[in-house]
Amino acid sequence: MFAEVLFIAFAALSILGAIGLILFRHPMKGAMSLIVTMISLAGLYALLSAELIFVLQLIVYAGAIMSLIIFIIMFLNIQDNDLPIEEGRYLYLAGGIAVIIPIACFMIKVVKSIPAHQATIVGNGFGGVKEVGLVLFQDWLLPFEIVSLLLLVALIGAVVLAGKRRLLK
Amino acid sequence: MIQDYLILSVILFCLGILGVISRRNVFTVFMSIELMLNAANLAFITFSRVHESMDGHVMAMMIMAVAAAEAALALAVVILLHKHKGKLDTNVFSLLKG
Amino acid sequence: MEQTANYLGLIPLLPLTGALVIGLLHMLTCTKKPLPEKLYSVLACIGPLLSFFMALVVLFQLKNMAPEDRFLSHIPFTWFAVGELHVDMGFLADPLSSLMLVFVTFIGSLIHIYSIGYMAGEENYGKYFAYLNLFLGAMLILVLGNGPVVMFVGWEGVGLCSYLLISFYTKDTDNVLAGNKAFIVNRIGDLGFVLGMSFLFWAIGSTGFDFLSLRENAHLLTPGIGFAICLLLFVGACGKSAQIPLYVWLPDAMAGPTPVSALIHAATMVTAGVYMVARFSFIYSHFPSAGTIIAWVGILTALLAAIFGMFQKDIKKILAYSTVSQLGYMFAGVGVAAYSAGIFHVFTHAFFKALLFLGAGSVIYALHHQQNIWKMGGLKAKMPITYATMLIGALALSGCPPFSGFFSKDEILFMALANGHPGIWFIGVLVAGMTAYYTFRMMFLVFHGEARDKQAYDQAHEPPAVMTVPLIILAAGAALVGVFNLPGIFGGSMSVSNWLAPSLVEHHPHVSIWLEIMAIAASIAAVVIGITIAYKKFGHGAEEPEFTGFAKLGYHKFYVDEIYNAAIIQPYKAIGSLISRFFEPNVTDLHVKFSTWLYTKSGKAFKVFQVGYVRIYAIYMVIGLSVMSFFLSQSIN
Amino acid sequence: MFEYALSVIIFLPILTGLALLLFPLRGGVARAVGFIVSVIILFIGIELFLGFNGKSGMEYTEFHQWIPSLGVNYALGIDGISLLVMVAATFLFPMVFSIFKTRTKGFYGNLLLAQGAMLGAICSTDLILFYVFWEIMLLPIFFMIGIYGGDKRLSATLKLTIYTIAGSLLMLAAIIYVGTSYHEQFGKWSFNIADLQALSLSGGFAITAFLMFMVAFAIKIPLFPFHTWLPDGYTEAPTATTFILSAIMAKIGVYGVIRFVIPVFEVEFTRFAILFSLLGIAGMLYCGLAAIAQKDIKRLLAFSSASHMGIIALGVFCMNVQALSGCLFQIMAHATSTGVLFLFVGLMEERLGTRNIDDLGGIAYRAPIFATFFAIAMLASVGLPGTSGFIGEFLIILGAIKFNAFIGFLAGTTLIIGVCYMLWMFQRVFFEKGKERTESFADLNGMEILTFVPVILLIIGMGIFPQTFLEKIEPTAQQHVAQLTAVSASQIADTTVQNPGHTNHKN
Repeated sequence: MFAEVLFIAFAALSILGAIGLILFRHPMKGAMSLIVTMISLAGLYALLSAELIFVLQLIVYAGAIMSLIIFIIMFLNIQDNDLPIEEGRYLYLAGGIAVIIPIACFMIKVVKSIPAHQATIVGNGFGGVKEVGLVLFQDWLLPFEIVSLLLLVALIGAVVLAGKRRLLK
Repeated sequence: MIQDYLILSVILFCLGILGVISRRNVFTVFMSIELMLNAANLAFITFSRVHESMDGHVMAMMIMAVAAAEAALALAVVILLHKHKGKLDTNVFSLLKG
Repeated sequence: MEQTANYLGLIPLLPLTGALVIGLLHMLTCTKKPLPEKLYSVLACIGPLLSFFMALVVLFQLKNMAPEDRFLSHIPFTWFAVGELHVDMGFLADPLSSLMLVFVTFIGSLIHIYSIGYMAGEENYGKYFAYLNLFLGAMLILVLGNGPVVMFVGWEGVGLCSYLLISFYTKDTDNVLAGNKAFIVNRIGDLGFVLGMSFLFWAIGSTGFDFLSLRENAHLLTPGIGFAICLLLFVGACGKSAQIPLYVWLPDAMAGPTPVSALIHAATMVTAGVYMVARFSFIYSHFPSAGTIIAWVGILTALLAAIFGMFQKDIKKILAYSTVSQLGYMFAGVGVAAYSAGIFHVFTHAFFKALLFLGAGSVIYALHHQQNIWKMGGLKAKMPITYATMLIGALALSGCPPFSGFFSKDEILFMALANGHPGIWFIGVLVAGMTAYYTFRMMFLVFHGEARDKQAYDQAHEPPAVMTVPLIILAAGAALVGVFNLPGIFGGSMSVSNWLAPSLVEHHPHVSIWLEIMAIAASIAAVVIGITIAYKKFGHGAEEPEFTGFAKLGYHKFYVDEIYNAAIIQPYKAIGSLISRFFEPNVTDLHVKFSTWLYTKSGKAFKVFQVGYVRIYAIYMVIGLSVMSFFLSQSIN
Repeated sequence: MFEYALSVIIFLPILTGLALLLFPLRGGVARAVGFIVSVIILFIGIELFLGFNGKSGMEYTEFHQWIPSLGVNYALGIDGISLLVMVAATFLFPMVFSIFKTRTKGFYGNLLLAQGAMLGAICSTDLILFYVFWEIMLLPIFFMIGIYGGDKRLSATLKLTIYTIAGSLLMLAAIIYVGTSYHEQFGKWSFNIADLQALSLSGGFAITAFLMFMVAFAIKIPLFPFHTWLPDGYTEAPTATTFILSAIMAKIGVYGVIRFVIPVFEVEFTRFAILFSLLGIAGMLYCGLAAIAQKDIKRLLAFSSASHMGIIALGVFCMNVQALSGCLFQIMAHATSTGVLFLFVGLMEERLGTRNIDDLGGIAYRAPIFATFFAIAMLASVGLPGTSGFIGEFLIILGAIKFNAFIGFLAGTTLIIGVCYMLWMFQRVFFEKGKERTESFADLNGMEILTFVPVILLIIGMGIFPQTFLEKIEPTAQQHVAQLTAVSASQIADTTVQNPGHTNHKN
């Protein structure tokens, strides 16, 4: 019962945050409302007894990635006149919703067709650091290493791209 | 119960799509993509819970790593864009015009 | 039954080998120092002479056999065989082909010898003899071929050589054009031949496509198809033998060297059509109506050519039209089913026409390539041998008894009358008179009267012996060969007709002797009238008249060449350029143009969607996804 | 010893060609290599021809599985139908290498590739394998015209390539249809032509598939009105390419019809034969007439080639053994006559730098050997008896007469039309007065004479001893025609059964 209330609250918050992201004109406000979504998602992860992911969501997503984004937004010192003038924004929104409804309907239909499944009580330590770590380093070792390579590449790429000072000269 | 989580994931994902296609601000578009990734993560975690297997968690971690890499690159591109064009408009990229 | 004679194939092979050897020698040396003429002369004459002796051997071998068994055949190999079609490269000597064989090789050899003198000092001496040998080889294949297809090899081969020799002096465009004309017109005829041959094959050829088998099966032909075959084959004969409407090439063919005109365009090749009709007598005799058409075409050609001949001024053109005219007689003969008479006329005509051409060649040679009879005159004194021999030839051509032409022509006319074609007979007699007129017009203008061109006259002289000896031999032949086929009324026994009988299918009608006498009298009268008029007008010298009215029309050959040019050649070219200038780029290429247009247009239409904004592409993607989801969600539940 | 001969003649040139393209070699070396390879293939080809016994049926077969799940096999073989095409493709290539010297190694590499692919298309007995080679064949042609062609080469090569690819795609669709219907009827996959013969197709799809096949082949042949790529393509292509286009590639189109269309679509083929034979005739007349108006000698020959292809194609549609054998024979004869004429024109262009008929004249006086050879090839091309051209044309006309007298008559006019433009051209180029340009025309040198003499001998030899060739192709042709006549006989039976029914209705 308590879990359900929590779920409804987190769900409402995350949806509100997402809507805010779409509607706010200034990216700063959008980023802030996205952070709300992130945090409520972290709460949902906790409800799903994914402890490690809950922590990672807070640290990596809400913490690192979002602060990076906000940092860049502030770094660029975005003024109102820097922002694109989006005259037909609401028109696009309306059109977008119309286009998306079939997709949403379809996916929801798919979801509904999944047999109802009441959450059972999971064993002790499900989603803990140790358990996930074991799975990660036993079954998923190679993909994990590849991901690390990916991060390295991204790092170098970012340095190269952002570091080019005289690109157009 | 499970379905509710999934439906939430669907809604968030659709809102992400909406953000990508209706906004021209680079940051908003970028953050909408992050939102879609998050929606996917939620679905992973949910299924992981249902099947009581932690492979979903691993997947979610990987997605986070990918998201981080993406963020690094995308933000670098945004900086370049701002530097050269002084704009944050996706419509600046119009070289594909036939 | 037929016997084999394994040397038959050698008869055409000898001249062909000669052609190959001479041709190669000439080809390899002509741009450097040419080989001596003597070498070529010797090489060139070996083949024809040997062939002539072998032809005599064939003749005597046949003579020693029973008349109905007079067939010698030689089949070296199967030429091609597909399905029911089986064609042997085979040779057949029967009385008909042996007769042709003997006189073709005989006259061919003589003309080779004559050419040694006539062509002396010419450029491309070797080429000339190579072509001449090639021609003889092809002609012998034509004569000896044991089936229509082998015959066709020779048929086309002589056409090719005719083309090569007409356009022998290739530097002059007119000559080459004359050659082209000859080849193309001949090809029109060949189309008829091929089609006729094909129909014949499908009708009765599947059990054997050689003359002997066809002859056995000829009665199986149905009337419609048989009639068509007759006419189609006759179209072939028209092309080769210069009958209406395909006669136009022959006068132009005089562009070649004169011995060539004598050999190919008078004595041998042009008579191939007559030979072919006679060869197919087993078919034609079943279809007298087709024969009637042939006879009428023939006699009308004779008339038309005689009209043209009366007004020409080029000595070779006069002879050319007389050839066309005589060929008309021959077709009239074979058309009224008097095959042996027709063939006999071929035989005699070969002698006197070759003689006349060679004589004309001597005159032309003596006058340094002057061919206009209005520039000649009085040559009798300067060139007695030529005059005497040509006079014999002229008398024979006019049909003056007792020269050979009289007997052969008269036989044809008499047979026409006897077989119930008085119209043909009447025109024939008329043409006989005209022939006498224009022949003697030529003789008087060239040899009698005063010299019109003093300078040329002074330099004129009798040609060397190598040229006069053939003239004398031919003159003897022209005068005497008539005795081979003396009809009963003159105490003969029609020996040529009897000799030919096994090869031909013909019936000799029996008519009263008075009719025969009447016919002969009419012919002689016509000839005498013709010669008299010619003597009156030209016997004492005359000046070149201005042609007016009908004469002008005749001189210009009724403008037939011009009409053909306007009605066929120009439209043909026009269609050609219309196609290549207009149809090809604009009409036929239309579907290509249309598809490129469609591509461009549709490309432009789709360009609208290519706005270039990434977001819009994302929208397309989502729209696609949405439509897909819509349909997928229909299939769920 | 000749177990793998077919694979060798296919892949030896392909591999050598690729090697030539990859390794940095000088043009002269590449030419020597290409010459040696093509001579090796020539000898194998002669050996194959002599060893072929012609008792109807495939010989020298090779069979390996390729894609077992789809029943696609690497199946090769030669029978009477492909024999002469194979012979043409093996015999004529060495000439190209020995005559033209001024090309780079890429050109020689592409030539070898083209030869290998063409031989592959000729020898394969599996539809898919055939299709693969059929498409590969186009690539070297594309490069050869596109890189080494004349001034307007780009549009010409694009037109040619897109045109033929469009046709090929139609064919691919039809191949898939044939394959799936085989699967439906027999429950297994196969694209082997021997299996496909058993198919019985009917209905609208079958007609569509048949027409798709025919369009693909008609473009390659080219059959009127799909010939419009030909004049441009032939004219702009370098002479060696024109030579292989006209001498071999066009023939593969005809060959494809006989090999793949007739056995599979007997019913449709008999039904549409009259239409296609009329197209053949129309093409012959149309291109023959267009030829007379050409100023460019190569273009004239291109039209002449198209005109002859019309007659060759007619031989296929007449559905009797004479026409079919004639057509197969003429494939080889045409390659040696018109194809060789293209080579002569190439030589002329190399020496004089022009192909314009108006600029030429009097070559015969300067170069009698050249003129004689040209004349012999030309006479073969107009079908003079005693040369190779006559046998084929005669057999085709003979067959056409049986098929339909009117078509036979029209086919016969090729005798006249061909001679008109050829003689006109010959007169203008070789006779008349010499022009300044032609004053210094050099006759064939020893090497060139050596190259052409075998072909000239072949032209005459094929005219005098055609039976050597015909006896090898006739049994297979016989078999093919027997199949068709069986079909048309049953059709006639059908109609006679139907007719009483019709009269009943009226009553």
